[in-house]
Parts: sequence; structure tokens; C-alpha cells
Amino acid sequence: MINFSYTIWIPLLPFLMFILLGLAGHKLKPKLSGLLGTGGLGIITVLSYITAFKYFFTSEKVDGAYQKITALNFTWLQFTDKLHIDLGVLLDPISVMMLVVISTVSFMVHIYSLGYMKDEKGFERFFAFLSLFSFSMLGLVLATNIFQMYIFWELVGVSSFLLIGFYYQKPSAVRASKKAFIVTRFADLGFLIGILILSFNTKTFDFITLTNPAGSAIAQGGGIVFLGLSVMTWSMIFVFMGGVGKSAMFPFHIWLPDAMEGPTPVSALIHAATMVVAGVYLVARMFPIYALSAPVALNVVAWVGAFTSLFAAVIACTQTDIKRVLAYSTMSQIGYMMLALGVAGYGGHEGLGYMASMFHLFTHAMFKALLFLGAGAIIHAVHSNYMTEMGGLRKYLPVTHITFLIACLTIAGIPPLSGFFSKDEILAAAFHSNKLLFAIEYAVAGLTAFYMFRLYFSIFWGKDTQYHHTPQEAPATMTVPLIILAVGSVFSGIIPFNKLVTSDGKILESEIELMIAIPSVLIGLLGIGVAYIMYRKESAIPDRLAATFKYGYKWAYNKFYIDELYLFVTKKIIFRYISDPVAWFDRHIVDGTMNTIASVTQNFSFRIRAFQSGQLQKYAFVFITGAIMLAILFIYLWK
Amino acid sequence: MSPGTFLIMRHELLLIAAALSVLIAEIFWNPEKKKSISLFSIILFGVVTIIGFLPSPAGALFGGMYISSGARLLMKNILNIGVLLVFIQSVTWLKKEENVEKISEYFLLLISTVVGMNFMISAGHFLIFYIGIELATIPIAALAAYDRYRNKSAEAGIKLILSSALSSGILLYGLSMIYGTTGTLYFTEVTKLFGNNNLQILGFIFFFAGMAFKISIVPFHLWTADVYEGSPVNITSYLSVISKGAAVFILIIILFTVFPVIIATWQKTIFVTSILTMTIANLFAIRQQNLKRFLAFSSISQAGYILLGIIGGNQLGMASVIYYILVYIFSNLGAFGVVTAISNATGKENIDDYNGLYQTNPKLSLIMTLALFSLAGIPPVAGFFGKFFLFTAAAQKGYYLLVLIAVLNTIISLFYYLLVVKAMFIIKSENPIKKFRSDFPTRFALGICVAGIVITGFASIIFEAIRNLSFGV
Amino acid sequence: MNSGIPVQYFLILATVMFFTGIYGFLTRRNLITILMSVELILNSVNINFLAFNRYLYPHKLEGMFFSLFIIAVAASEAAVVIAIIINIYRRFTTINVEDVNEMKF
Amino acid sequence: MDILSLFIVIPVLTITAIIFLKDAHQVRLVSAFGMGLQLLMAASLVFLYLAARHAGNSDEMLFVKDYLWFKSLNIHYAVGVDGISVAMITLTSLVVFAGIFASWEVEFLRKEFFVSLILLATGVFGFFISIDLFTMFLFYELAVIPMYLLIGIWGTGPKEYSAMKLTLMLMGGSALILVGLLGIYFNSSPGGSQLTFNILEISKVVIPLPAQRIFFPLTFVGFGVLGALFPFHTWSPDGHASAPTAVSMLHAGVLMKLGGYGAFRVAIFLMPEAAHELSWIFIILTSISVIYGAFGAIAQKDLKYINAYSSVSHCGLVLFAVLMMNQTAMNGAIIQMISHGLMTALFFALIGMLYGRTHTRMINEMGGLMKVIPFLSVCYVIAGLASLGLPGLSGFVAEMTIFVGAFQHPELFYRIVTILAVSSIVITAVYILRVVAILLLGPTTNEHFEHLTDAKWFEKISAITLIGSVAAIGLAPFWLSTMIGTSLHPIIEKILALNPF
Repeated sequence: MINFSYTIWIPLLPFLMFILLGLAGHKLKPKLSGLLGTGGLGIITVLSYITAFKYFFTSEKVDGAYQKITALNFTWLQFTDKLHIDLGVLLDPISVMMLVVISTVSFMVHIYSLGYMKDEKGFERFFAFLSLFSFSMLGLVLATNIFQMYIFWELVGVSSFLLIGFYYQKPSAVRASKKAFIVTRFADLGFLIGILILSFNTKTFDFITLTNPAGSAIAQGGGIVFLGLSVMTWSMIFVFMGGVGKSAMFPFHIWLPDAMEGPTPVSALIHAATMVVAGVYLVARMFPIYALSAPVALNVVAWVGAFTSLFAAVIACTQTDIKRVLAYSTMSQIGYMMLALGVAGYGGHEGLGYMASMFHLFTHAMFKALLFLGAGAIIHAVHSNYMTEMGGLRKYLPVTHITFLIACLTIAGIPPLSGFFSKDEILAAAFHSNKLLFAIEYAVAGLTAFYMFRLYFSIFWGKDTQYHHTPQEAPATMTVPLIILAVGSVFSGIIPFNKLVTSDGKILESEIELMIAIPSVLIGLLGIGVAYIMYRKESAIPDRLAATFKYGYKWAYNKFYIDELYLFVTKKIIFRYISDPVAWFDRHIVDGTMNTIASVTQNFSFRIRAFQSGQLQKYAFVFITGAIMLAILFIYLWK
Repeated sequence: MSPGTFLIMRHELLLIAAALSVLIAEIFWNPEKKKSISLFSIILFGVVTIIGFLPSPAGALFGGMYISSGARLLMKNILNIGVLLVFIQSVTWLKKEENVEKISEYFLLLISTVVGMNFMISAGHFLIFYIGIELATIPIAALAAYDRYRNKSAEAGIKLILSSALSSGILLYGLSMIYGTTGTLYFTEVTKLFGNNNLQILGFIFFFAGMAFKISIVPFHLWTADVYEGSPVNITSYLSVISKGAAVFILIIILFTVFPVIIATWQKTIFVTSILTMTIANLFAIRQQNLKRFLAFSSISQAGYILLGIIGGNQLGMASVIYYILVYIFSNLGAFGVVTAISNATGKENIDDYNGLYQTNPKLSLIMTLALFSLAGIPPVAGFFGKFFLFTAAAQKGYYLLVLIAVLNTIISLFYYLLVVKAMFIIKSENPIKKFRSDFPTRFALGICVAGIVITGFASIIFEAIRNLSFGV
Repeated sequence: MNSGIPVQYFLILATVMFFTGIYGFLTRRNLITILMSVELILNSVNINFLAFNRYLYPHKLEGMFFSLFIIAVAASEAAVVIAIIINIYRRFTTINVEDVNEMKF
Repeated sequence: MDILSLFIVIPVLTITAIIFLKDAHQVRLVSAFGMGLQLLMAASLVFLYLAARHAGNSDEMLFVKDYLWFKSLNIHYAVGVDGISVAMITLTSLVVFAGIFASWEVEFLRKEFFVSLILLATGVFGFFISIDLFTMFLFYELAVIPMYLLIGIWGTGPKEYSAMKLTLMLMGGSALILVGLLGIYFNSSPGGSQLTFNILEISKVVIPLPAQRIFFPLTFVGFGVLGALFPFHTWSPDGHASAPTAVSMLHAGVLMKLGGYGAFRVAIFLMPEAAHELSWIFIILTSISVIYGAFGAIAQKDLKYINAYSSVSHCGLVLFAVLMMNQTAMNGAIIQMISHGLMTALFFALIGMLYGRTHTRMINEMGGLMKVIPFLSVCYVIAGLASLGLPGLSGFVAEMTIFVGAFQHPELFYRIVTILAVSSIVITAVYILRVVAILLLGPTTNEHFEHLTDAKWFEKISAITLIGSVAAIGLAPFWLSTMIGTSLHPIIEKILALNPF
């Protein structure tokens, strides 16, 4: 047994960094604090790679399956003797895989930010928040039990809130951060309820116990039935709700595009590569339960994923803000992963989708981070987010251009780039389980290629825009990460995921199925071709198209008015029709009653003053009547 | 019987001696030094009070017409303390020009009322009781009209004397019924012969009405406010504390010893009247502006709470009532002491005259607050303990509803007590009462009151002592 | 040694006197008259006592003595009342009870 | 002199010292010293307590001292603590300590201010240490009354009205409690032996059910008034809004906890059957306060009103959890009391500091303060995050314990209500973020704000004390929850033994 206890430092280091920068940051020199943060991340990256190597290649398997290793675990908060929140480190294929992804991308982003955020106000604050995020994200993936996951789940939420709102004097940024936090918070409510139901049935939070295929949690099947569905299904659906929120699946996707208000490195790290895939990770984490005792919930996952991917892809075709396009493409790609999980089964060849999803998560992290960082470089050079204001940039930003192109090809699924392999696995999985889902994904593949190259062409080719000052290629601190990530997204396709990361830890035999691969490549190329025709040179085709499909275009351009719907619900329903009435009711009815009691007393005391008339004889009269009344009362009535 | 047995009625004898000596002093005193009569009589009364505390034999005289027992002696002593405080408080007021002539009358009359009360408390026969009660009332009426040149004073006098005459008439009518049905007026005999026939209950009700008048229980209370407002402050405090206390004592004695047979009836009576008293009095008190009138209504509501102790008809009840009277003497005299001091210094008696008092006279306003809190039953002052024991006594017999009503009433009373506190502490005033320093007697009396308010509660020994004494009445 | 008049007559007389007194107390406006009606009430009580004593319990004299004391007390009471009434007259220049209400409510 | 009585003696001594002080400037030093001493005492009490438990002392109450007071009624001055009261005492001393510093700059009648403040604290300490119902009640009222003067004299806005309302409503509560106590007392020995006010002895006997049915509601509602139980909570918004800073801190932070503590220690502990029988009514009421308070907070414009309503919501959660009557939920209730006490005190302290600078409490008149007064703003954000239950701060620990505990209730109804209560965390997030966004973030609206100065040293002490404790509980809750849990054991066992469910 290898000793993994050092892994505690992987989450702990960024935390200490956060404390240090948070408390003393404003005293240090900005540059120093930036370097500190980056250095910390560097160490973590090294540690993660070591861990990955040791885990995958030196830890012994039991009958060919990777084991879940609890590196260390201590009780943080005791609820009952069975239920207690532990903090610890759980190593298994997916968590180790996530370690690599997070540390790599995060490290790249840190380096990139050194250049990108230079001479920004609050430089040290930025790195403090980044460290906080890294801490939370690492803690999330290493969680040994679902409640630890929830804790860090909340923490990534808040760090994303802080980072989106980094430019806290910009109202739009503030609004976006608020939106992101509240929407995800609402989703997390579902997650929490799911946990409650789950723990009530299984009396444990621990992942290993929960996800053990032979364990009681699964063996007891669905548990009792409530409103037609087994309780286990309910809990899994609720848990998935949390995933939907974090991963910006429909209908909780609305926060992600606005989240682009944050600094671009943040978008690359949090809203493309790591945090938004937490939902996928969550489902993968609970996968045995989904697959074995809550298939209905798994179906929900599949359909939500499929719908989102299509929905987002359509919108992406119409947006003009680079980062928003990328945001929607992120949503659609994550939809892919969800779908892949949804169509997967536990163990054997059934598990193809699971493996594919993890595979795509990995590659997507690379190329999407690359895309965002590239976009960042572009924005940095042009000082604009809108591709309508760009064009012909290829001659000014060579490095960015090449890396961006690579990324686009990867996401379009052109062999032999990594995207091809992962997407192909997903399509295969979908094909074997449900043809309709496969069709959707197939279409989405085309759309993806189209909108990515729409983006690419109109930025780097298209019309030769005149810039009032010629754009400069970004400094090395920014280009180096681009290159590294480009390399990553080219070659990460050859990693044998089927041997490493599978649903049951065993090796999964899968080979490229040409009769799926070839069409997918073709439709990718088709998409590129269309984009080439429409955007290589500036042409009237797009506008004409937009004119012909006026309404469709308008709806897609306005993101199908989902935001407006939410706005209506929150502003109108919650504020106007609940809170204000409640406040009114409280002031006027509840409080009013109390005041009424008081005033009635006063009033009454005013009315009865006539008794005290000051007339001796009236007093005497009252006296006599009183006496006689008492006499009558006690002699005749109440004896 | 040997003259030694007269020691049994030592209190009364001493008081009579004191009264007479004040009279004689008045005759032979040097007219220039009239003022010092008050000092003389206070010392005299102080001596009497102290002697009163010496252990004395219990027993009966005149074939049971006069009874003396531990409890009754205790009551007398408590009253003496109160009277002494009133005397000390009134020194400043008596120094005034228009009063100097009448100093000795003041003391003479008051001491004779005390004599009356003592006889009343020691009564073993309705005759003694009647003489005592009249002796305790009529001079007060004279004193209520003491300020010859104030209309209100005269009005107070006439209202008091006439309504008390009426009430004693009705009381006597009740007594005559009782006499007619039992053929005797000895407490012990009456108890034996008392049945449950309507005439007797009628008699009892009339008797109760007469007592209720003295304790000012609704609906027999209406004279109270006017008389309290009209009479000089010291007489008001005397009325509100001493007379009321004495009446409560004798009422409880008679209820417990003479009418145990019809306990069911008088418990119902008290149940009804106490609820009426507390509620009505509080409702009236809310609106009062004149402090004396205000305190009048507050003292009526206090009577309502006291009835809660009586209703139990148990030893705890008796103890708690006596204890409460003691606490009440200190608290009310504290409040009245402040009112006296201020009205002597400035002649102001309205609540809004007190606005911003704390800025100018912090000590007085603190004492006032303490006293009012004690009346409202706020810890840690004695009033809290007093009320708690009263309620406990009622609850012991299961009158939880009554207790609930009572505590809810204490909230109303807290409201108007807080109005005074608010006036003194919170409301700003452009012309507050000027800063003044009250003379020694006032400060001395107030000091005693504060000490009483603070100590009586914590020192459980006092309550325990009272309780141990209050078996045999 | 029973004279012809039965006790009830006395009691009825007393009751009538009593309520006459109360009526007078409640209705007369003149303070002196009110005082007189008080005296009526007290005397009705006296008659009660005497009658009870004489008819029901002739061998003890409690009633007699009680009524003696009542008379005495009533006399002193009257003295005080009249003194106060004089004072009232000085202050208010009237002895109409309705005018004597400076203090109310 | 036993250690517990010191908790009463020290404040009293401090008060006397203050009274005899001539110089008004020393007053705050003296009171700071006294309360600092109190804080040390509390800390040492915690250690002594843990040491005693560690030494294997398994009595229900430790450091018990019992002096007979009124023999005839068997009233004792009896003090003793278990983990719960130790925790509450620590909370109190923390908040009072912070409160002293928060009111450092009171000018008007400074002496009187600190005297009444510390008098209030005395009452609270006495309440938490006493195990005799009579003394408990005495201290309870002692704690309530100074509020009147504190709000009436040093308050703002419609202070007389609010002060009067608050005092009368709380006294109304205590009226109910008094009747309840008497009822308990006279049923405290069905065997006909000596009646008693001592909680421990009463808890050994079973009060007859009919009596419980009458006196449980009385007692529970009576304490509930102070615990801001719907619909008896309306004193709280006005009271808080009018009260001066330190008073709001103490009141929301500590005094409202008297309600929860009493409801738990007296109502439920002594009358579990009735509690079990009637809990559903109060569960409904409390869950109304939880949701309703949160929604009410959304609509408010005044910072103090927002906090008052959120206090209604949080304290509602306390009573809610207490009524669930199982170990975990009650544990959560206690932690929630402490956590809410700390963070709401922090809130009010910060609001006071902001008000001292901006001279307004209306959120729409402020904006963009983060740039101007970063320290205070960051503190405010932390307080906000604590109150919306962010992990790593105390709020999360408390709420999660409550929710998990409440959800273990065997009956479906209770679990569904729990889910309702859980949903309050979202609403909380809404109003907290709304305030933070409007108040601190965005561009600075009012140019007068450009020149505001950040926290002074005493303000920093006050804020850091509270934040430190909030974070301490949030990061390492284990010791606290075990300390409380062990003391809960006997209580829960009694309850479970009496009504098996």
C-alpha cells in the first residue's frame, strides 16, 4: 500500500496561501503576492502529477480494478453516531484525473494572470481569490463523503461569486456575480435536500459505502416509493439538481453567460475548465447509485444533457460577444458529458459513456481553457469583446492565432486532435443506447464546428478592420500557457482513458468505430465549410439568413428569453407578490393587532371615566348597587 | 384580673399615653417652639414602636373581646413602622406657616387613628371592631380637610367622611343581620353559629362591602381617587398605606376566623371583586396626570393584587399578604416621599412637571423609579417577591386563571409606571424642576424606604419570620 | 313578657328606615340633609339591634350596648361632618353637594 | 465563593465601581476591564468544565452550588452548568465584551449607559447559570427591564414607542412564563412530597399530563415571545431599529437566546409529553417564522429592519429545531443560538459603525462603500456570508446540524416541514446578497462618502472578536458540538424514555 497521506497538502497549500494573501496581501508587493500564489500552484501541480503517476501505475489493483483509496479522513462534525461530516482525501481514477486537470489549468491560468492582470487594482486580492478557488475545487474533487463535497461545493460557489464580481465597482459585474450565486444557491438547495433524503435512507454520507455496488445503499434498491418514484430516485434527482446548477445545464444555465463579466482568466479556469464540470463530476461520483438503483434519474441526466447541448449550440451560433459564444459552447460541451453519463451503464462495455464523458471532460478542459485564454489575449489586444469589431487579426497575433485555430479544430472534432477521440466515444455511447439522443448529438457536433469557425474566421480573417492602435501580441507570460495548453489539447487524445478511468475501475475494451467516426468528422468539416463560406470574407449571407429565419434568429439571439422569464419570476413574483405583501402583513396585521390592543385599552379607559364623576351621590349609588349586586349574585345565582 | 394582664394590650395603652402626652405637651409647650413638637412626638412614637417589638404575652381580655396573638402583634408593629415613616416625612410640610399652629393636632389625630387600628386588629368582638374602625376613620376625615384654605382639601374631607359614614352604616346593617341570626357578636361564637342561610350571607356581603370600602375595592372605591387627590400629600400616603393596610389585616383576620364556614362564598366574592379591582383601577390609572390621583388608582389596583393572597384562605396566603403590606408600605411611602419632597419644594404634582427630572435631581428620580418598579413587581426589588408570593398563594388553590389575569394586569400597571419613568428619564423639558436639596428628615425617611425596598426582598428571613407567626390569628 | 307588637314589625320599620336613609343620601342635594339620612341609616341599624336583642336574645344585652356605641359614634361623626360642612361653606359658599366636585375623572 | 456566582458578582462589582467613579472617561475603561475579566472567566470556565468532564465527572450539572433561600416555599439560589449553559455563557461574555467596545463613543449619560448595559448582562448571566426556576425567572425579568431605559434614552427614531412596545410584549411573555412556572411548581411532586423549583429534581418526576397540556403552551409561548416566535415577534423590528448599537447587539445576540434556552430548558425538558403531543402546532408556527421572516427581510429598506427580520427567521429555526426533540436537532439549535448570537451581534455592530459614518441606515441611500471603508465592508461581507450559511463560518455548522437532525424525524410531516425550512437558506442568500450588492459594491453613489474614515481601533477590537469566534466555530465545530452533545444526552434520554417514537 503506498502512502498517500501527503496529498493533504494538495488542498491545504492553497488554503494557507489564501489566508496569507487575504490577511497580509495588501501589505506585500503585488508582484510578490502573485508569484507566491503561482508558486503554490506550481508545487500543487507537481504533487498532483506525482499522485497521478503513483496511483495509476504503482498502486496495486484488485482483480484488475483500480481501488478507491482513502488517503486520510477525520471527523469534522458529528451529527449522529452514524452520520458525521468527515474531511479527507479520497483517491480513485476520477478524482486523480480531476487533480491533474485542475492543477494544470489552474497553474496555466495563474501564470497567464501574472501578465493579464498586471497593473490591475487589487492584484493580490485576485490571487487570494484564485487560491481560495483552487482550495475549494481540490477539496471538492478529493471529498470522501457527499457532505464534504457539499461544503466545498458551496465554497467554489462563493469563490466564483467573488471572482465574477472582481471588478466590484462595475454594476454589471456585481449583478452577474449576484445572479451566479443565487441561481447556483437555489440549485444547491436541491443538492442539500437530496443529501438529506439520501442520508435518511442510507444513514451514511460516505462515498465508498454509498457507491459500493454490493453495499446496502444500492442493494436495498430504490427504498420505499413516494409519489410514484422510489425515494432513491428522488434523492438522486435532487442531487442532480445541484449538478445542473453548477454545470449551467438548462434551466439553471442563465448565470454562466453573465459570469463572463469576470476577468477572462477566471472564465477560463472556473467557467470553462473546472468548476462548471463539477456537476458532471458529481454524477460520475454517484454513478453506481444512478446506474444501479435510480435509472430514471439517470435518464433525466441524459435528456437534460442532450437538450442543453442542442439549445446552447443554437444560441452560440447567434452571439457576437466572443466570451459569450465560448460560454454557450461550454454549456453545450458539458451537455455532451452529461449525456454520455446518462446513456452509460455500470461496468463492462455499458460503461463506455462514463469513460467517454470523463475523457471529454479532460480534453475539453484543455481546449476550452485554451480558447478562453486565447480570447483573453485577443480582448487584451483589441480592448473589445465583440467579434463584429474584429477581423484580420491573424497578422497581428500569430501565436494566439495558431493556438486558437488548434483549439477550434479540436472542439470541432477533427482527427487526430484530442477532441475527436473523446467526442467520438460519446457519439458511440449515445448510438448504442438511444438513436434519438445520438441524432441530437450528431447535429450538435455540426453546429459546434460551425459556430467555432464562425468565431475563428470573423476574428482572424473576415474584413480588415482598422484599429486605432495596432494590436500587440501578448507577453510571454500569456503566450507560454497558450502554447502549453495547445500541446495538451493536441496530444491528450492519446491518453488511454479506457484503461485508466472507467465506471468500475476495470479496463474497458473500446476501439474507434469507423461507421460513427467518419460521419462525425464529415459533419464537422461541413460545419467548418459553411462557416468558411459565410465568414471567410465578409458577405451578406449571414444577414440574409437572419432575415429569412427572422423569428428563430431573434429568439436564439435573445437566448429564448429565459433570462426575462427568470427576471419576471424573481422581480414580480418573489418581490412584488410575496415579500412586499409579507412585509405589509407584518406591519399592518400582526403588528397592527398589537397596537390595536393597546389603543383599545386606552380608548376603553377613556370611555369609562364617567364612573369617576366627582359626584358624591353617584359614588354612593354605585356603592349601594355594587353591594346589592353582590348580594343577589351570591344568594340567588352562584350559591 | 391582675393589672399585669393589661400588658397584653400594651400597644394600645402606650399609644393612648403617647396621644395624651402630645395633648399635654400642646397645652404646656412654649408657643415659640411649636415646631419642635413634631420632633417630640416623633421620638415618642419611635419609642412606642421600639417597645412594640419587645416580646409580649399573647392572650385574650374582657372575655375574648380583645385578643392578642403573634400575628396581630406583628401587624401592629408593621403599621407602627409605616406610621413612623409617615410622621418623619411630614416634618417638612408641618414647618410651613399655615401648619405650625396645628402640628400637635396632626399628631394627636393620627396617633388616635393608630389606636383605633390597633383595637380593630385586636378585636375579638364586633363591637371592638366597630369602635376601632370608626376611630381609625373619623379623624382621618378631619385631617383630609386639614388644609383649611384649599377647596380640594375640604372637598376631600366631606367626600371621605360622608361615604365612610354610609359604608359603616351598611356594614352595621350587615352586622345587625349577623347578630340577629346568631345572637352573638363574639368572633368565636359567631363562627360556631354561622350557617349558610341567605340572611347571613346578606349580612356578610354588607359587612364585606363596608370593608371593601376601606380597602377601596371596586366597585366601592370611587371615593379613593378624589380623597387622595384632595388631601395633603402626607395624609394621602397615610390613607393609602396605613389605613388600607389595617383594613386588609382585619379583613383577613375576620375572613379566616369568623367566616371559614362560607369560605366558598367569600372566595367567589373575592374572585369577582379582585378581577374588577385590578382591571378597572389600571384602566383608570392609565390616563391620570396628577401624581396623587395616579398613585391612588395604582393603590387600588394593588388592593386587587392583595386580594389574590387572601383568596387562598391558607397560611401561605396570610403570610404573603402581611409580607406584601410591609413591602407595599416601603414602596408606596418611597413614591409618596418623593412626591412630598417635590411638592414641598415646588408645589408641582403633575406627571409632566417631572419631565427631565433625572437631569436636575437624579437621586430623587432614582428612588422614584425604584419605588415604582417595586410597585410594578420588577426584580430585584422587594415588590417582585411580594407579588410572586401573592400569586403563589393563589395558585396553590388552583386559581391559575386569576393569576393569569393578575399578571396581565401587572403589564398594564407596568405601562403607566413606565410613563412616569419615561417622564423623568427620557422626555426632555425646557423648564425642568429646579435642582434642590431636601432636608434631613425627608432624606432619612427616603433612605429607610429604599433600604426596605431593597432588603425586604432578598432577606428571606423576614418572609420566613412573618410566615411562622401567621398561623394563629 | 312579650308586648303585643311582633318582631317583624320592628324589622320592617328598620328596613324602611334604612332604605329611606339611602334614598335620602342619594337624592338630597343639601349636605346637612345627607347627614341626616346617614343618621337615619344608623338609627335603623339601632332598631334592628334593639329588636333582635329584646325579642330573640333577651338574656344578653350585646345589642343594647352596641346601639349605645353606635349612637355615640354617630354623634362624634356628626360633629366632624358639620365642622367640615362649615369649612365647605367657607370655601364654596354653598353646601349643595353637586357643586362640590372640583375633582373628577 | 464558587466560580459560577462570580459571573454575577463581577458585573455587580463593576457596576458599583462605575457608580462611584467621578471621571466619565474612566467609565468605559472600567467596564471594558470588568467585561474582559468576565470573558477570561468564561474561557477558564470552559476549560474547567472540559477538564471536569474529561476527569469522568458525568453529573448532569457541574459546579453545582445550592443555598436554601426561602425555606417555606423551598426556593433555592441554585446554580450549575452543563455544556449548553457553558456555551451560552461564553457567547454572552463575548457579545458583551464586543458591545462595550462598540459603544465606546457614547457621550450622553455615559455612566448610566454602561451601568444599565452591564445590569442587563448580569441578568443574562444569572439566567444561564441558575437551575432554580425562581432565580431563573428573577434574572430573566432583570435582564428585560434595563432594555426600556437603554432604548428609551439612548435610542433613535420612535424610541419611546419601540421601547414601550418591546418592554410590554416581553413582560407579557414573562407573565405567561410566571403562570407556567407556578403550574410546574405545584405539580412538581405528584408523590405529595416537598414541592420544588429545582429543574433537576423536577425533571426526575413526571408532571401529570393534564397539567402539562395547560402549562407547556404557556411556558413555551412565554419564552417564545422573547425567541421571536410568530406572531409574537413584532417587538423585535421596532425594538432593534430604535435601539443603540450595543443594545441591539446584546438584545439580538444574547437576550433573544434566553427565549430559545428557556423554551428548551424549561418547557420541553420538564414537560416532554405535552411537548411531543403539541409540537406540531408550534412546528407550524416556527416554520412560518423561518420562511416569513426571511421573506419579510427581502422587502425591507432599513438595515436594522433587515437584520431584525433575519433574526426572526434564524431564531425561528432555533425553536423549530428544539421542537424536533432529537439529539442532533437540539444540538443544532444550541449551536444556532450561539452562531446567530455572534453573527447578528457582528451585524448590528457594523450597522452601528456604518450609521455613525453615513448617518443613514437606508440601503438605497448608500452604495459603493467597499472602496471607501474596506475594513468595515469586508467585515460586513463576512457577516453576511456567515448568515447565509457559508461553510467555514458558524452559520453553516448550525444550520446543517439542524437540518440533518430535523430530517431524522420519523414522521413524514416533520420531514416535509423541514424541507420548507431548508428552503429558507436560498431566501437568506437573496436578501444578504441584495444588501451587500447595494450597500458595498458598485460605484460610490454619494460624494460625501468619499471622505469616510475606516474603523477605529476599538471598533476593530469589537469586530475582530466576533469574526474570530464565528470563524473558530465554523472551522472547528467538533469540540463545541461534542461539548453540547454530551450534555444533551441525559436530556434526550429522558425525553425518549418518556415518549418512545
